[in-house]
Amino acid sequence: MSEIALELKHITKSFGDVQVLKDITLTLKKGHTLGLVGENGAGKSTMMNVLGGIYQKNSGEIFLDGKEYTPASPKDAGASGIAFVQQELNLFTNLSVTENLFITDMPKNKLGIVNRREMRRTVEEKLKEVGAEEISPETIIASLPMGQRQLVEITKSIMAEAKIIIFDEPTTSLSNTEKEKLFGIINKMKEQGKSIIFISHILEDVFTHTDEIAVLRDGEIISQRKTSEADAATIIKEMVGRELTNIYPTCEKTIGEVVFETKDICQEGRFDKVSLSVREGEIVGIFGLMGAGRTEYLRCIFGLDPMSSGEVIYRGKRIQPVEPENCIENGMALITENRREEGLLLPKTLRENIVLSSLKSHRKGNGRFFMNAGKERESTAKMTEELRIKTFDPNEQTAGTLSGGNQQKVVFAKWVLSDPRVFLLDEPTKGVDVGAKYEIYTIIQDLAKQKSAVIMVSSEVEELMGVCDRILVMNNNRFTGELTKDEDYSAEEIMKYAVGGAV
Amino acid sequence: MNTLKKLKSIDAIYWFVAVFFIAALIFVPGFANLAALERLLSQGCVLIILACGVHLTVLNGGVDFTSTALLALTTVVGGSIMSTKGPLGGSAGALFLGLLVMVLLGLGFGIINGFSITTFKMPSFIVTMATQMIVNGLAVVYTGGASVTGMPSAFAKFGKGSIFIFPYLLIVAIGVAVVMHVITTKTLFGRQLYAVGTNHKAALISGVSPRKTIFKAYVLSGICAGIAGIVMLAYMQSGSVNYGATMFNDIMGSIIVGGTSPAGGRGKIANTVMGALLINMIDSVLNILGIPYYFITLIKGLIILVAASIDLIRMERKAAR
Amino acid sequence: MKKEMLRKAFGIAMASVMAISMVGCGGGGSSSSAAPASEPKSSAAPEASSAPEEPSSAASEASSAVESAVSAASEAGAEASDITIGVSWCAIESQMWAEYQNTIKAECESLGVTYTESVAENDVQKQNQQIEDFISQGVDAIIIAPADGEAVVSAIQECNEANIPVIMANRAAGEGCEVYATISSDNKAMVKREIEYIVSITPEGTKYRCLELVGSLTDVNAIARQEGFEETIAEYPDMFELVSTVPTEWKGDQALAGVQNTFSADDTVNFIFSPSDALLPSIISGLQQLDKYAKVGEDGHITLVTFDGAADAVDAIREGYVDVVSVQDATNQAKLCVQAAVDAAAGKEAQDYTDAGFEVSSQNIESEYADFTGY
Amino acid sequence: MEKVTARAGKAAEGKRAKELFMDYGIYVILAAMIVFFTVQKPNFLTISNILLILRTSSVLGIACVGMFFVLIVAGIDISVSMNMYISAVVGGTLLNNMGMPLIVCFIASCLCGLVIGAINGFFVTKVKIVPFIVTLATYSVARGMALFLTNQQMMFLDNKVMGLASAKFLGISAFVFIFLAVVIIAHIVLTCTQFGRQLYACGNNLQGANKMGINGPRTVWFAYMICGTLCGIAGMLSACNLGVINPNFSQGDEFVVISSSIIGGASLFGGKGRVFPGAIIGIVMVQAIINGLTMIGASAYVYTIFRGVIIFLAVMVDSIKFSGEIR
Repeated sequence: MSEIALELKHITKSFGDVQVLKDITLTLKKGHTLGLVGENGAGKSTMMNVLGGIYQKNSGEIFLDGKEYTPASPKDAGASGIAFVQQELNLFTNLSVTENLFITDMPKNKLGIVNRREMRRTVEEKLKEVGAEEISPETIIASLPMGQRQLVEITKSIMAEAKIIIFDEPTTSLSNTEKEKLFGIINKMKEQGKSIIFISHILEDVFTHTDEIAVLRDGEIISQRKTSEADAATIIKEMVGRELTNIYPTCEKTIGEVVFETKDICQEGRFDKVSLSVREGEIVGIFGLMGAGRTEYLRCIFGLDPMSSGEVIYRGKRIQPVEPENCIENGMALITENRREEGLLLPKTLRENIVLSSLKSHRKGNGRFFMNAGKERESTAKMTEELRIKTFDPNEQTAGTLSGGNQQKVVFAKWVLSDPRVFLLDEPTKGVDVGAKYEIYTIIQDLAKQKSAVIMVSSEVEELMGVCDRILVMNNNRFTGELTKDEDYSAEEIMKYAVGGAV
Repeated sequence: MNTLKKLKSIDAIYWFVAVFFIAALIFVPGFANLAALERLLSQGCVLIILACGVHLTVLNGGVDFTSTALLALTTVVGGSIMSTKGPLGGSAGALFLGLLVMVLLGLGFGIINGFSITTFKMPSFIVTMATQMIVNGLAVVYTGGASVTGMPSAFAKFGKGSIFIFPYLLIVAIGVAVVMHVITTKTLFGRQLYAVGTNHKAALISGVSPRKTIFKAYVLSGICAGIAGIVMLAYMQSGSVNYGATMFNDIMGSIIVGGTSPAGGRGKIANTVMGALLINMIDSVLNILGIPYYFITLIKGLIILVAASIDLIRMERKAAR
Repeated sequence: MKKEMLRKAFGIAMASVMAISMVGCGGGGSSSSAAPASEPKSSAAPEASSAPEEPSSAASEASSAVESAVSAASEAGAEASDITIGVSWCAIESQMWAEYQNTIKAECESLGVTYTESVAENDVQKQNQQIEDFISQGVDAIIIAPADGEAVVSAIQECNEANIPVIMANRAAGEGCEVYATISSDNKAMVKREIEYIVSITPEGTKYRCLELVGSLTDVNAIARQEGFEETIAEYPDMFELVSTVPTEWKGDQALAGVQNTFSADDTVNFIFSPSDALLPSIISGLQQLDKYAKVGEDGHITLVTFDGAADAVDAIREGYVDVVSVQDATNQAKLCVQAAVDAAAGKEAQDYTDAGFEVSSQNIESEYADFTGY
Repeated sequence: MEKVTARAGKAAEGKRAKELFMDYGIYVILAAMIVFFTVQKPNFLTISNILLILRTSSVLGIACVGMFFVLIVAGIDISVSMNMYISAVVGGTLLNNMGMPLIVCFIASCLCGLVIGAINGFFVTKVKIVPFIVTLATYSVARGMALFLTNQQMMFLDNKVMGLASAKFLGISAFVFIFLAVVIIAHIVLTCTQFGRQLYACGNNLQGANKMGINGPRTVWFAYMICGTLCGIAGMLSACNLGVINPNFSQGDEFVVISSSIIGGASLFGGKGRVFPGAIIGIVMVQAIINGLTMIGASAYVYTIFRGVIIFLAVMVDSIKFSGEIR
């Protein structure tokens, strides 16, 4: 059983002058699950891309089933039996499930005409295997919810008859039930003798579902050991290179009166009279499974998605119209879960990013038109220092060159600078490494300390319990439960509400 | 060391212009005299102004085909108002009314473009293509195809006069360019424009309204077309529906050669002005050398390709660092 | 890494290609003045110039003027060899202009004059720039075939300032500038006379239902021909009825579609007016597809009236398919232009010349214009 | 609770009606146009006239099909018109100067178009310049080359091309059959082959496609080459149709082709559009406007305005349909 499926020996890879992979040596046994953990920027994605044939390694050797393996293209990797389930789904939203699954090798006749019937049959079979028989093979991906899309992605790896399947952060966009389903499938695959590499930020998952754990830091494999012999504290220590004593910061603050309310929010086909209120200095968490409507609720009250009726009120004053520009003018801020696409101007400098939402207050004197460049630089310097953003020069460095955690800090800096009183945070620590997470929690606590009202959406129950003063649970586009910090925080309770309270 | 670094950081377009200019001075007979330079400068004015306007729309990832058609429409409408043969007999009032109407026409169609693009979320490519047809059609209907002549003498003086070798028209063009430069680099709108051009969604979520910003860009482009119409009318002393017929490629050429990213979010007005001067100089020099026009067309096409390739390579190197 | 290298190398290659092409063109440009362009149809030129002598008095005068000019030029041969003439073309899009161009080139060569040209693709502004560039270039005389006579005035004014004589070819300039000589034909008047000629040869009681094709609506010359046609047929309401007016932008495919669409709407159309011979091949193709391309006198013949006098039009007349063409004597005009330019450079008196043109029809081609082949 | 569902049901119904209108909005405009022209001139809606419209549409229709390929991969090709010009010139030269049979000339035209398309594809996929700029540049280059080859003169084609231009089968022009054949083949390629589906995939998410093992750059490159080849055919067909190649041959047709494709349902943002019936409807609509205006004897001055307005309206309806998306 301890036969080796995949072996990496002293792999190096550099881009220009930057050496991303210094020395990767790793073994994966047949029928085993290997958990791969590491901070963002440790080199996980690069390593996977080398395995997947997207990048070519500079030196070192890879052995697949004892044979040397040098993939020149993703197609090579697929042919050799390596499949990927990516963090960002690689599905084509304009094509059907079947077409997505067969996109690189459709069965066809001599004229090149595709045999749709055969494809359909295979897909139905495979979907059943994954337990996703509710998905019709002819559905266009765009009309599927996220969780089902992930299932399609997994089906794809089954289709390839892969021997090695690499899951790269597969659970980030999944609800807990979907997660459980996923792990069920992973176990099933393992039983079939497939080997699995499981990359995740969520240590809990890694501990419960893997046979071995490898830690990657700064392009090197720090350790590889049996899961049964590992403990969380050591792993975290190896990941960050230092020990974390307290994951969640605490601070003294006073919670005041209700300052922010959303009343009877309705959205066609989704929300029907959903209300919420937050006090001054309070951090309210919203928990919900995938598709419960948490993200949608934030986007709705911020005016990003249409709102058919309802009121958004800050300090007794109704915000109208509910449009991003107006909401911001009235002291609201939204940090979306997708910072690269919705949070940052990647090719622009940190300065341009940081002053973006407070451009109007950086105008010259009382003028309407002209910008005060000096003031912009001043504010930027102040924010980079306050939030400890690592940069060589905020006026020169572009946001795209920062690591995930630092990028998220830039997004925070942008909003902290515009001094809003109501923060809407959607998965503020998504894709952020452990060290940076801590700093982001500190920033959130600081905001509350300075009498802001904070609403924070997260998929990690633990995180919410650690940070929030109150947790609201959402299910099927409604709030189904409410818990406060001092009384009754328990993960089980929260989960009960999240699945509809009918347990 | 420091000066070398500084020299290196100067955008490529300045080198192109300088090298080409010096080479032309040395090698092209008839180029190196003041009268010729003055002519060269006055030829470039319209292109500079139009390119500045379209530059704004390119900055947010769009394009404005309407501007060349607007150029023609404003010259015939404005020309017919201020003409000595017109109903107002070329009086001073007529002159000012004409100028006003030209700018307002540009503004009007800028508003139509901006409104359709932002309200109906129509692709700018198609919207401005359609309005270009409409504007062109209107110009033809207005004049019946004939050209408009008889500009008042004051306007003629404005069109032909110069200070040393700098024509008044160039001063107008530089004025427009400076205003646009200030707008893009020093104002709130400028920041918003670059932000929207770089990342539409992030700008929206950060409280910068892409709708308002894009709308303003097209309105400004329209106004630029109106001003370009005035300069054209002054330069040619007649209005014609034919103006700008083959100009669009030169406009895009100026912008691209100036290093502006056609995907939006990056590009400087000053470089676009340099690009316009370069394109204009290429035209002139090759004409003077007696090179057939189809080779000029061909060369200009190649230059766009080369400039865009060089720009991409530079950007990539910068990103790799 | 490898990719980047490749791309870099490519950039360099492109730049060098550009440079080479520029150098190559430079050489080509200056040599083109010496060597005559290898033009297949240039052999037709001398015949064409001699042909119109007999019938048209204006033409005979003109050609005698040419003869005297040629003799004068040969006297001033030594002088002429130092002269450079710049020719600014509106566009070379019909055979008429091609003939014009070839004749001027040939004439310049025979007189030992240096020829240089620019083509404005019918863009008025571009033409002005190109004329200005001629001034910079320091040519001795400029021949302008304007896209728009009015709009070219400001450029001519600059020529005046620079003391470079300007000769207008084919079309007159607007007011407000000094032109050394104008060798023109009046488009509107020619069309008028052409239609009147048709009236004169048409038996009483014939009814023409007309399709009028219009050149580009942004081209003043197309407009002049359109006006000439429409005004004249309005004088003969009993004979002509305008069924449809189709804009073509001087493009063949639009002319063809226009012909087919019109016949689809109204099968009784029996008269097509084409503003230029350039559109004729497309019109003929359209008629052939409709099975309506019949000879004069045959059943179902569509009366075809056209303008310019290109070889294919004249051939079609000879074969009996086309009825009338109004001929501008491009060959003669071109020769006169060159002569005027040489005279101007030598400081001689100028003479304006209006080419009245003449009509060649299926009725007179065998008798009066038996030798005429067009260009 | 019941009330809520009832209301939701009604709302959904209203939404469906609106969606229905938006989905078929383009057909509504087309129908309105047909009714308008037919009322003005009953001849408009006759079989022979419809066939005529199809025939006039066929040349640019073929280029339209090519444009669909490029639009599907989220590209654009401005150079189509000059590609047609230079391909026609190459084909015509072989025909006139070497007396090659027509079929050889067509192959030469295709090859010429293919080369231009390949150049476009190279710069778009390998040098990664925005397609709009690349093709704008090749537009100039191709035009310059073509004018050089023709010495800026008209090029008369040998008379044998007239045979093709007036060839008919079952009373329908051969051009229509060629056009329909191209549409059908393109439709099959796009919907029933792996390559076709990969084109849509690349238009939807090029980076994703690369990761999945689709050779994205090559696929996109192929799209440009197909577009170029079809433009080559279109150019030569047009030349045969006209019997002559003027220096202004097909100038400005890039706008007609692009706008027809957009009207026909392709999107400038890629991944969308069906050649059948989209390409046919798009180009037929544009040609029907010209046909209709000619038939009702409209003033020559209104042509461009009318065309501009219709394109504007058609795209507006299409855009409102997708106005939920931020783009």
